[in-house]
Amino acid sequence: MSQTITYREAVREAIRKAMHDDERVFLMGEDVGHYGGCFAVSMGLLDEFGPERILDTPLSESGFTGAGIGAAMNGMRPIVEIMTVNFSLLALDQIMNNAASMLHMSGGQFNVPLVIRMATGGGKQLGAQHSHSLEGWFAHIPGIKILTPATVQDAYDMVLLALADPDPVLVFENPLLYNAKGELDTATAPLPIGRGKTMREGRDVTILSYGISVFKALEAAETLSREGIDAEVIDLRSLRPLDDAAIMESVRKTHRILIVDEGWKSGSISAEIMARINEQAFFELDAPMGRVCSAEVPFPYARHLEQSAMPQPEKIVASVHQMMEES
Amino acid sequence: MSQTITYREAVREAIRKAMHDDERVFLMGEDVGHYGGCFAVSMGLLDEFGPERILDTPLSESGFTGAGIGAAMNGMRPIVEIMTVNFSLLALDQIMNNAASMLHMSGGQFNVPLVIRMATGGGKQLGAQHSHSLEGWFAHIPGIKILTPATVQDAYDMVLLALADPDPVLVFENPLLYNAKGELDTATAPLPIGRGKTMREGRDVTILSYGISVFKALEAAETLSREGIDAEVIDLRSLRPLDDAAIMESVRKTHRILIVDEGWKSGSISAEIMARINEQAFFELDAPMGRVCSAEVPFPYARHLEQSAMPQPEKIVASVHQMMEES
Amino acid sequence: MASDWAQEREWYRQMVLIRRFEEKCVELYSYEKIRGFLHLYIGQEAVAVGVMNALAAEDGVLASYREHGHALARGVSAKSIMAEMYGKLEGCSRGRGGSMHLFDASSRFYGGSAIVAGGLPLAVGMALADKMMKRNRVTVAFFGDGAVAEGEFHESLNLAALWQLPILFVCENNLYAMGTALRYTESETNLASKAAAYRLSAHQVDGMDIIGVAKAATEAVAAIRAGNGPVFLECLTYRFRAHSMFDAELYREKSEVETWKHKDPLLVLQKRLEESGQWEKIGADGIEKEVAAIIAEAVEFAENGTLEPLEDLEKFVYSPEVSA
Amino acid sequence: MASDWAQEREWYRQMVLIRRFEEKCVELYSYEKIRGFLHLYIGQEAVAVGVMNALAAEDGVLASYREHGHALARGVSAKSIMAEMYGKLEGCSRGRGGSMHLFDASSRFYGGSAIVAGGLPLAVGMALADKMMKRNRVTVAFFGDGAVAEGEFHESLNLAALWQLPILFVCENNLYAMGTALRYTESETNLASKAAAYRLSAHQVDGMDIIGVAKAATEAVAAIRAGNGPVFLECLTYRFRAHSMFDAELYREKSEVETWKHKDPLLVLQKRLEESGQWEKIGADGIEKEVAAIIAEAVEFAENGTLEPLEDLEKFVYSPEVSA
Ligand SMILES: Cc1ncc(C[n+]2csc(CCOP(=O)(O)OP(=O)(O)O)c2C)c(N)n1
Ligand SMILES: Cc1ncc(C[n+]2csc(CCOP(=O)(O)OP(=O)(O)O)c2C)c(N)n1
Ligand SMILES: [Mg+2]
Ligand SMILES: [Mg+2]
Repeated sequence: MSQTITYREAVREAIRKAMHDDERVFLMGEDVGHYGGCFAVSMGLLDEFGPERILDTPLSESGFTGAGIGAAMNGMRPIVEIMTVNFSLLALDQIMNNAASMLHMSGGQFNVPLVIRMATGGGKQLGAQHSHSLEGWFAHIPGIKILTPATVQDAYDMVLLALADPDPVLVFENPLLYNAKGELDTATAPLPIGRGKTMREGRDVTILSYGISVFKALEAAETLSREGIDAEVIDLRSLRPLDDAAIMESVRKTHRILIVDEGWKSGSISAEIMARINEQAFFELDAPMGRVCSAEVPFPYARHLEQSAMPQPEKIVASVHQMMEES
Repeated sequence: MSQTITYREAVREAIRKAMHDDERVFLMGEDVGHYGGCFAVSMGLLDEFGPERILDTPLSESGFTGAGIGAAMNGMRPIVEIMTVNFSLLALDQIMNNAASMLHMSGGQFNVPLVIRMATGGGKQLGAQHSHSLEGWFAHIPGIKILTPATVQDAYDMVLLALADPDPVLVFENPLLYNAKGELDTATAPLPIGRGKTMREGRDVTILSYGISVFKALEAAETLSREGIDAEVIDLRSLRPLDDAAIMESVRKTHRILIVDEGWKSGSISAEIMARINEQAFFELDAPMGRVCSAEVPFPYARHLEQSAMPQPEKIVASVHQMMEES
Repeated sequence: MASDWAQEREWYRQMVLIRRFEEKCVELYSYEKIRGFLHLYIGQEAVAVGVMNALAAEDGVLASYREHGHALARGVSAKSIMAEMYGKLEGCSRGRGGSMHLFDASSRFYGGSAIVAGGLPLAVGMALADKMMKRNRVTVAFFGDGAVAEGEFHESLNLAALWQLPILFVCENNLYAMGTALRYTESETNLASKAAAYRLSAHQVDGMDIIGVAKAATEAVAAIRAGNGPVFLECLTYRFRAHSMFDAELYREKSEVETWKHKDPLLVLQKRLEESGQWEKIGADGIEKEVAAIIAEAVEFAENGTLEPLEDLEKFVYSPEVSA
Repeated sequence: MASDWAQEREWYRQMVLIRRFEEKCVELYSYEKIRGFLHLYIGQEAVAVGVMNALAAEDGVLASYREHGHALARGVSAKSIMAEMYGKLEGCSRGRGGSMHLFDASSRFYGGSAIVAGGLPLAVGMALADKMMKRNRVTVAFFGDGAVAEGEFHESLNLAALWQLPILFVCENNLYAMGTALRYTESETNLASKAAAYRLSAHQVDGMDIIGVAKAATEAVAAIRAGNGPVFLECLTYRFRAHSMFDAELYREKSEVETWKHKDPLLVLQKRLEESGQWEKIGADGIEKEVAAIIAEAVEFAENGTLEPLEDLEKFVYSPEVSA
């Protein structure tokens, strides 16, 4: 069964399917119900499932995220929606000290089958308190998994993969993708958590990326191909665990690596990927690895400033050029 | 003027000096007053300065950290003490969304001359909610600075450097160091923020570290020197900004780099340092860089497990051995 | 009160300024001159204007992301606010903040905060600083009914009451937090009585009636300045427009909005003035003209503004180096 | 009540068990058999024992880092708790949790939480799950007076009251949060009346008198099970020992501690039983012996326990792979 739908619809359909299939699944968060969902993802679900399973919460990120953990420990399969990643800072105590630690700290007794979805990323001119990309930063935390759907297929699959996982999974959706259309195949088994996906084969350089940056990488690859540079583009899909095998395989193939991520540069997931390649495939490298991240600034409102703070296809192309010169 | 005192006393003396010199300075946090300070750092200060300047706060990390930001914006020079880094997660909204963003977001109008001190690190068998090392993770955030005093001298200097800085500075103290004794020289100007310090010169390999790990690195260097391997040990001192110049200089000298930090490995500050060396001095490397970090687990209580989860001199030595073989 | 019509003319003028300014913003948003989120204050004008009226120049003000009205009432110029929303360097935050992050040091306007309740701890700290330094200043924090559920609200109220800080909490209860009605977010929907549990002085006032708001705020500020500790003022109000520009308003009935429009703060003040025979003196037409000129000037200023150079993107991540 | 001396014997026995168990812990701490933080419950035993008495096996319990008493009263074996504090694999958390993180799935004991107030949102979620699944279960959360200032307390109480969840909040008000007296942390020091502001049923009870605690808890649990929503029980109590093993107790007078020792829950129950002529029947000596044997057995069990192999350090960071 294949159909063309939007990324938003894909997330919604996955939630619907899960709620139909499993009475333990419910959705909880700010404005998921009566408002219709901050980005309209959950539009219509309140009517379909009722207020017992589509819970509008008060503004209390720590409280309802923690409630999600407790409900998960007590037999439910909650989906907690945090509107925007900057607000998730209010829930970090619950995420790190409880969700991520519970199973290990209890000696294996209490797992936390919780899904936390949130919006991430800049580009909407929302300023310094609504625009950051912290998914790579969250990937530092052992005990949780981090998924970053880029495609319509993954927007759907990842909700279900996350729900099927016995441990806490954070899914980061980029609102700029919600209107993107794509093919959804619900018949084939999804690519598991922890597996990257090659979006474009290439021989000269590998561009590793995830989320919305994948499309910028693909755009850059097109430009590069017109210049005769054949770039491979890999969608990492999951930031914790990372698909080391796929990464190293591509390093051994192209010997040049550029990583693109929308997080701030210092301490980015790009740095971690560089560290791993250094550790696992150092002698395969023909040139220093490169990264295109966001400028290390609280994101500004003005469009020209914000756009210049973010990774762009032109910067990716320029970084590849530089790398080709260096090797 | 030079004297031998403990790290704890050094922090206390710096606070005392600042409070005597500047009426805008005050200390605020849980149990800093009547209890005498969680780790006895502020013992006696309540008697000396009174409850108006040594403020015992309720348990409300977000509230009093935010209050520190507001007080700083309104002319004060607050020192906010957060007992332990795991609790700082409760204050992360204030730290990232307000303290770190305020100056940029307000177009340069409101700076935040705030100092936040907290205890970090494992090794005290306090389990998964009291033992982590998140300073490297905090270093991801633009707008704040991250200091990690290892020595008695820095324990003193860094409180004063942080207070003299116009922007928010987080100082991470390792409680296992509080009883350590060392020389304090209050006459010489301190090494500025952002400058690392070479603790041991060496030619064969560079060990980069900070905080308590510096001493583990020095211990490892002694062992290595008995084997004829001459290790250079650098105390990074500041994780944001990092002293890129000192790091690259040492890379150009030894061509082999090991980084030791007590944070979890994935997304560690070690990864960032590797990324920068890759970017700035790739062709100087004779071997893949190595890192010794903490195991990616919520820290366990049992001593043998906890110790095995943390960097140890033996692991540093073993990593250097491996590196020497690889090159 | 009734004798002082100059005062009331000024209130009316400020409320009209806010109303027309925001109406203009909607227009400019549709032309894509303004981007990002745009939260309109229309319907709630009496709160900001009434409260600001009670303040002195040295007092400090913090507000939320719905703060055009507060900024204007506090005296931040329409020009610099409009330029801000255009993303221009001449904006009150250099174009970096936009609608949600208006800042202005000269009028001690401390933002413009887009984390709900996130500004409250800051307000506590500002008041703490004033108390420590024995300055006779008041800090005012504006926030919505939605903020009351947040932990930061709780911690802030406790600290303020515990330390008896000179702070005025103004809760603008417009019945909804985005699309979630108060009854779905608070077990106790009387927010003033909830606040009173912190042992601070807490009052409820009709937020559509500027005379009542101004009176309550004046009394509150006087009590605070006299050293009696913090005050909580719940203003019962309503936003006439959608939460932001992306809101289908599925969560409330049109009839509810219409009912509240009968309590439009402009109408309420007009009626009050008509009753006391002063409406004519106010010169509403003149005000409209005056305001139209201010707005036109603001738009022109914003249009002619410049963009911050890209090289300055990283400026003010940290304070500029000061030569020692 | 007075007729049921078997019940009271059991309460006395449990309180003695907790008391002696912890006294043993202090000894073992000085021998460095136990490490990390060790927070003693001595003085507060009537609360845990009295409340647990009201629960059924299927109810859920969450506590703080001062939870030996709660674990024992809930029926977690002294052996597995002692082994836990020894850091042994046979401990109730495999030796990974230590004193602050006791967990036991079989008695539905959900920890052992060392972030003050951090367990409260979890308790809300557990109760929410029960309500959703229409299970007739109660969740009990124990916490101290210090937790009340935290934002997570506020958010949790509001959610519980708003959603009318089957949850019993037991606040053990021992007057201090570490070394900070309640009057320095709360603008309203009557915590039950503070909680009542969330529109839930809130009561204060003498936490040194197990008969009163048990009665209040039984009534509360009955009300909760009947579907009347959450209850908040403030138990006025006192810890006789230091906050943890690192505490010079500078913040309170010795005389205050002595005064409270007159209200020792063991003494209070003894007196009550003496008054009703039942004290002799209880057989206090026999209880001491019984308890001594349990503790000796626990220590032996812990001593003989094994250490988790180092290879297992990363086990349970994630759930074991389940073959599909
Ligand atoms: C911590 C946080 N959570 C969620 C949001 C998203 N959000 C923005 S406004 C809003 C509703 C706030 O309602 P209220 O406090 O009543 O203010 P109003 O918008 O009615 O003026 C929400 C949920 C946010 N900005 N910050
Ligand atoms: C969020 C957080 N902040 C600080 C601490 C350090 N701390 C541990 S216990 C404690 C006092 C708690 O007091 P209370 O809630 O009254 O419980 P009691 O110890 O009296 O049983 C503090 C400050 C902590 N564990 N968690
Ligand atoms: Mg509202
Ligand atoms: Mg207490």
